[in-house]
Amino acid sequence: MAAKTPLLKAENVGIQFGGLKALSGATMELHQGELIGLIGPNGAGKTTLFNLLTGVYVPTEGRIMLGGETLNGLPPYKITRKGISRTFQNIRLFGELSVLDNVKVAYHAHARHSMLSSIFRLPSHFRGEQEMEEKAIEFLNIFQLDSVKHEKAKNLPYGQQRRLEIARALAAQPKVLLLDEPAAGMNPQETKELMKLIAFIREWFALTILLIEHDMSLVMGICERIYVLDHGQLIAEGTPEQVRSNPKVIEAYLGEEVS
Amino acid sequence: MELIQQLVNGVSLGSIYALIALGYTMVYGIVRLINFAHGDVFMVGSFVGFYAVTMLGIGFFPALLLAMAACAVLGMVIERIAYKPLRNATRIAVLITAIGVSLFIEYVTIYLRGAQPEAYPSTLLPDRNLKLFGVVISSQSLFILGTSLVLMILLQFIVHRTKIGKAMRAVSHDAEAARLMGINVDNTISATFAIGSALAGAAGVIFGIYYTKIEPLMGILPGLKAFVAAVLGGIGIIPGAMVGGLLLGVIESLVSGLGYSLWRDGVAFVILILILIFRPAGLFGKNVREKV
Amino acid sequence: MLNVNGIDVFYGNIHALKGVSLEVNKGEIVTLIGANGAGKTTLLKTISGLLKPKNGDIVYEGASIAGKAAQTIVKQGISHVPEGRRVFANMTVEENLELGAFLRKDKVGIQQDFANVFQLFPRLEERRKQLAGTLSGGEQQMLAIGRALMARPKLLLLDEPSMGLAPLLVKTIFRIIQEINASGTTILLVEQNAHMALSIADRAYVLESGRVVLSGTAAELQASEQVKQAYLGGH
Amino acid sequence: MATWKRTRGFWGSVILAFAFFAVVEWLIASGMLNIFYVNTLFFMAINVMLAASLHLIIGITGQFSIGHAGFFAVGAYASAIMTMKLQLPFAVGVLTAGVAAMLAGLIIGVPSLRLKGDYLAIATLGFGEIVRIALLNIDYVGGASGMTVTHMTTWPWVFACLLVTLLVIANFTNSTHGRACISIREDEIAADAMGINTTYYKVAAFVIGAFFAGIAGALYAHHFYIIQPSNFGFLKSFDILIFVVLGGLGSLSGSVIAAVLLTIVSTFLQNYPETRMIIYSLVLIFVMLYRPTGLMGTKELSSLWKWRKTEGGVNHGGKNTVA
Amino acid sequence: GCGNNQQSGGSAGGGGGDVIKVGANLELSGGVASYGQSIAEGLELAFDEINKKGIDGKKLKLVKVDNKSEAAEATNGAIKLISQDKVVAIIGSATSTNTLAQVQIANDNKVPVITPSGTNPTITTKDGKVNDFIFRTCFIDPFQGTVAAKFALDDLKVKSAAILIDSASDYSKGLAASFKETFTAGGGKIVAEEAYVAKDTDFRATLTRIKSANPEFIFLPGYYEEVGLIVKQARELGLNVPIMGGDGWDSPKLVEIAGKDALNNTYITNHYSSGDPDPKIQEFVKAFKAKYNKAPDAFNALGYDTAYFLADAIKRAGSADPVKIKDALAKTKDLQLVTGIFTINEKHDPIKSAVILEYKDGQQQFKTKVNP
Ligand SMILES: Nc1ncnc2c1ncn2[C@@H]1O[C@H](COP(=O)(O)OP(=O)(O)OP(=O)(O)O)[C@@H](O)[C@H]1O
Ligand SMILES: Nc1ncnc2c1ncn2[C@@H]1O[C@H](COP(=O)(O)OP(=O)(O)OP(=O)(O)O)[C@@H](O)[C@H]1O
Ligand SMILES: [Mg+2]
Ligand SMILES: [Mg+2]
Repeated sequence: MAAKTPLLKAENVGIQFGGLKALSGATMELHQGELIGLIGPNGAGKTTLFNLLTGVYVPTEGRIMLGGETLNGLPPYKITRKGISRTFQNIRLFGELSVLDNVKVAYHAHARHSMLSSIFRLPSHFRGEQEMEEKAIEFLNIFQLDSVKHEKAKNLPYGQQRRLEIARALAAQPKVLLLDEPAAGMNPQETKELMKLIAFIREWFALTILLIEHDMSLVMGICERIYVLDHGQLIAEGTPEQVRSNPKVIEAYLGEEVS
Repeated sequence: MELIQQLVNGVSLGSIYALIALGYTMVYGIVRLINFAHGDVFMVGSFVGFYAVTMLGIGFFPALLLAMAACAVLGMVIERIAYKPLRNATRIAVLITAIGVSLFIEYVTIYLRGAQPEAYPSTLLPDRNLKLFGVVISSQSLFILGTSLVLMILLQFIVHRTKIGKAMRAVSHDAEAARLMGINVDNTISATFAIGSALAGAAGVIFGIYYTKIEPLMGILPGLKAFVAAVLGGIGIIPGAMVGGLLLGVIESLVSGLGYSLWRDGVAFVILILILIFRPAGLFGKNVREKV
Repeated sequence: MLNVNGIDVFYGNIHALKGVSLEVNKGEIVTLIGANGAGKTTLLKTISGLLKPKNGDIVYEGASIAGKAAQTIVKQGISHVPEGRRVFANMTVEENLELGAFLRKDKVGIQQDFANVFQLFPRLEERRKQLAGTLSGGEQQMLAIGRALMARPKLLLLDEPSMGLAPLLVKTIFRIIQEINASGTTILLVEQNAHMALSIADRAYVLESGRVVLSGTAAELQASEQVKQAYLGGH
Repeated sequence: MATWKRTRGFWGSVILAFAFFAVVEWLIASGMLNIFYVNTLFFMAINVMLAASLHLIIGITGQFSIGHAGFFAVGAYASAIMTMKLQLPFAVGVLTAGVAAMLAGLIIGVPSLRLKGDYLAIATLGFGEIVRIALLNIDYVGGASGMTVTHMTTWPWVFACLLVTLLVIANFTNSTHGRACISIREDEIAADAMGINTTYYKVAAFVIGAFFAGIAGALYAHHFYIIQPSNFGFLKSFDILIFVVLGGLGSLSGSVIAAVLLTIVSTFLQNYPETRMIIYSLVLIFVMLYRPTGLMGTKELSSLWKWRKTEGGVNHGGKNTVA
Repeated sequence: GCGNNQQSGGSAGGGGGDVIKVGANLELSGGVASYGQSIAEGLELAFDEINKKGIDGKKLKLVKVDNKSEAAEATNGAIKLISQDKVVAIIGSATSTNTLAQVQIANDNKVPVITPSGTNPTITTKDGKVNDFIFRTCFIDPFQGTVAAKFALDDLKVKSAAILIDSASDYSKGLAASFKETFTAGGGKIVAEEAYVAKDTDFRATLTRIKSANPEFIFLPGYYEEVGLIVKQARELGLNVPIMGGDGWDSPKLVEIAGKDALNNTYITNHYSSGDPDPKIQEFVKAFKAKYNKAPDAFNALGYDTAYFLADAIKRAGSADPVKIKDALAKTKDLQLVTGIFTINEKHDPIKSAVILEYKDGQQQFKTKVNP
């Protein structure tokens, strides 16, 4: 596996906010089809790394590459179109839009009908919208959200909002999916179901997934490899077993042994 | 010499803007409401002061205090009636009621007393012209500059150092969480309006003395300029309003002084837009990126 | 100490709490578990005065507090750590903590509590002057708890304090909750993390769709099949 | 066939609109509609166009713009220059108005890329004022005293422009492009992260909105005989803003209804010259107090109608909702 | 002006019955509301007086509309007055633009419009063609400017002048243009030409600029609201040269705003002086003070005169037919009004005499009378 060129690669990336080095010298590689975990104490810089990977912030050092192409400095929407899509730690749905429309928005970049065709209601508009609708419903079916597709997103219960965020991120048809604490606020039962869902979409869409999570049952349960951040630095990398027994990780993050 | 005179002119004009902008930015910063009625409260203050002087025959300081008190009450009443019911509405909805309130105050005033101007008695606060190397400085404009500086420091102190000020800021960021701290949100907002409006009232009286002429629509332009000054300095940042006001005054004077008086406001707005493009949160605003 | 008697709470037409009753005795840790949207947050908000019950009563230390203003309730010693942190984003960590002690006048005591909070959460001391809005999720949660402690409450309402926290911190927080409790503060704890919650609680209630469906000692509920199935991931 | 089904509502309203056109045309020709009503109707149509075009910018894309009178002024003057100075036909004037305003929209779209919320508001307000002050200082267009303009606005012109405005804005909104704009309004960071070119759509909203405000300007200039910079100040921008907010931010039909109602209210209040503005201000305050989300909220008229029609049947009512 | 003569107009046409409806399309709100309201006060006073006697047994009824100081609203107002209220004539508006917005409507519908204070020459005559139905009560500009220039050259004996105009006002521009022409033709030199925007309050920057040009005289054709402030600020900055303006200065408020001292050494051209012992004028001043408890200004007087101007024409027309009224208006000759004895010329502009007044300790002092 290591011989293949990585799909997504971060080389020594870092960023500074004022005097605070939120992240520095982070190097990681994601290969096609991997499911990788990113853990670390609160404030370690995990979300910040996501923000760098998706272009929300521009790294002050280092380089981010997707399949051989440098992403530094590209605006978020271009990065998404190149194949990285994400969810947010605090849910950021389009609250006033329906569930269906939330997903359609993410599919927008793949729509082929132009603004003029929509304004003049040309046949290509109807074809395009039809295709979008079908695609969007496909995604909603996978996430069992089709029954609420006309609800406003802001009116969904929390758990469904979390799932909708993932559905929406997938509708952008990414190669790499970044999930920021997808199980936050879920109870163990719901978390279990989420784990199954993540495993399923990875297979179904041939995705590469990087996820942040504090729920160790999830991280240790499904991730093949885990990166550990602390104080903006990578302190460990390895399989769940390796990470779990790494003294640095235990000290900084896990506390004593976890089950 | 002419340039220096123009700078002096600009600073004196700017201190007036600053004076109005202080109260504006205070309410603006705390309640996040573009209070378009602020200019009209300013106008009411001016008239209260005028009638107090001409009809009650009282002096400058009592009239000033009376105007401030009247405006404080007016501000609280406006807030209770027109803004409080909209606490949970969008900000833009409140902007519309603010425009409504502004029109209401203007035209009720016109209905009651007509649209004609009134002139402040010139004897209220004696004016002396100081001449320094051919540059004329009026003692009143020094007084205004001083007043706005003092008020700026006072406001800054209130908002950042006192308990009520902390409560104000807490309410401005998250009213519900503020209630959990034991803060009485309604009273805090009332206090904010009272202080901001009292400042507007004071500015109204001082404006009346300095420029003599007052009229029911006098609040519109200064209100707009104060809004601009507040944004220029950074919304809710009190020293920002001061600097924004002074800057605006100086720009206007220099443009007029170069013989482009008709382009004055236009140039001021061009500069405003340019400044905002380079500093999107105003001169003193920290451009805090939203944490994702 | 606290008695909730058959309260009904509505959001417009939505009937969020349907005749909920529970009690918290002095010195206890009582936990409230339930799925998303069960009404846990609603209950806490009603107790702390952010919402008004339509029917029923809430009695605290012998007097009714139902429908009273939030600041009155805070003054009587009930502090609420709201769901989703709700820190004052544009104020510094320090100012947030000061606001927690808004109703207190004892300067010495406040200073002491500052020290206590910084001892519990050293990270907050490091970030004293940082704006709370730029803290990470976990740091904000610490701040929210610290802020509530600054009021020196007799009864502390905690709404999902472990949400989004690193395992080490979750443990720390639960340990701190026990410490706070040991020092004499009664605690009503809302949690998704039923495992942990039940392990430190004396008694527990289970809320489902706005109704209390189960209650008992923490040990009883931990043993209950129903609870295991629904909330503990069915081991 | 399927296409027909989907566009049935659309063609239905177009046919209805043309019927309305014919009836009014006949009433005017037969003299049954006196000049007072015709005038009010034209004024209404112009206000509706202004409201609809600002709705696209604020209601749909969420860009807090309070300088709309600037685009309106650019359109009015551009068309007047074409017809009065260059003696070109009215059609050229109307088109030039749209294009000129569009260019202005492009210019003001640029600050919108860096500014948000109130900062954007003040920049757009400043832009509107800059336009007004520039016109004030250009002697070619009469400076402060303005330009007298021959009356050329006729009912067919008004109708055509209004129809095109509403159709284009409605069609734009009810497409993936409109949804992209709404997503920017809802959460710009998330929209960006979902692959929406937020820059492009923000500018597009300004450009399209400005285009129709410009067209409205052309109709206005050629209906009211004289144009003058002072009629395009920030208070005019507020008037337009009021239509949009009172109607319900995000609802096209709301903006239209509010523009129509407020024009009627304003016309009616001419009978009370002394208290006109007082009553008007009270109307504003009370509507907002009792309906803080505006008359229509974010709903559309069509969705209410559809909902009723399809009650019990398959629910596809969400399809046409704008927000 | 909180007049309460708002009655529901039930009668069919302005000419029917024993009331004759007259429209007033005025700036009662918006930027120049103070002008519109002043005119309305003058009108109402005059209508009260006229209705005491009636015109051939008929009474005049004033129907006011508010044009919000906007041209479009002025058009709307005129349309409403003509088609809904069926007035026989319209008085208004205060500003030239808002009057121009009514010209075509008036001509198309054959209803006369009289502006009390719209001074733009094109209102009555455009491209050499007279607008049949449009009249005005006020002076046209060139005359006042010419008089002022001659006075500056001959009486004040100044050689250089600065001009400061209100850029939004055709009136101000017109006066300035004719002043400049006469003044330079007479050997004077214009050393500075500056402008301001109506409703400004701070003119110090512009005045500083004028000061550095060192003029011996300042021509300031504007309205009293700004003029008062300009004179005050000019004196503060040490600009002590004579300042002169036109009838727009005339208001008791001017003295209060500028202050008595600052006003010394200033002059105006006007149609009348409220201090003039002429009984016609004194009666007006007295009646006005009785009704409104204040001294009249120029707009009050012009509004008042406009009502009499129209009433006179209605009487002479012997009918409430708008076209006949128009013809009678055009034939007005030697009508004695407050703002002068006037005759309507072939361009529908009044020919009035002018007076020059000087301010001394806040009082207008009569200097000379100039006939056209
Ligand atoms: N925009 C910003 N401005 C200033 N500091 C920031 C900003 N964004 C993040 N930080 C700081 O960077 C550090 C890393 O934050 P980040 O959100 O990446 O943490 P995290 O690892 O995701 O933590 P958590 O698990 O709690 O979400 C924190 O200390 C935070 O305060
Ligand atoms: N502001 C509101 N307006 C309308 N309905 C609301 C509001 N807040 C909550 N609800 C509804 O009330 C019910 C109870 O919500 P509550 O937030 O109390 O649940 P919870 O048990 O705290 O859930 P969670 O675990 O997600 O925090 C839910 O159905 C929710 O949708
Ligand atoms: Mg994070
Ligand atoms: Mg909750």
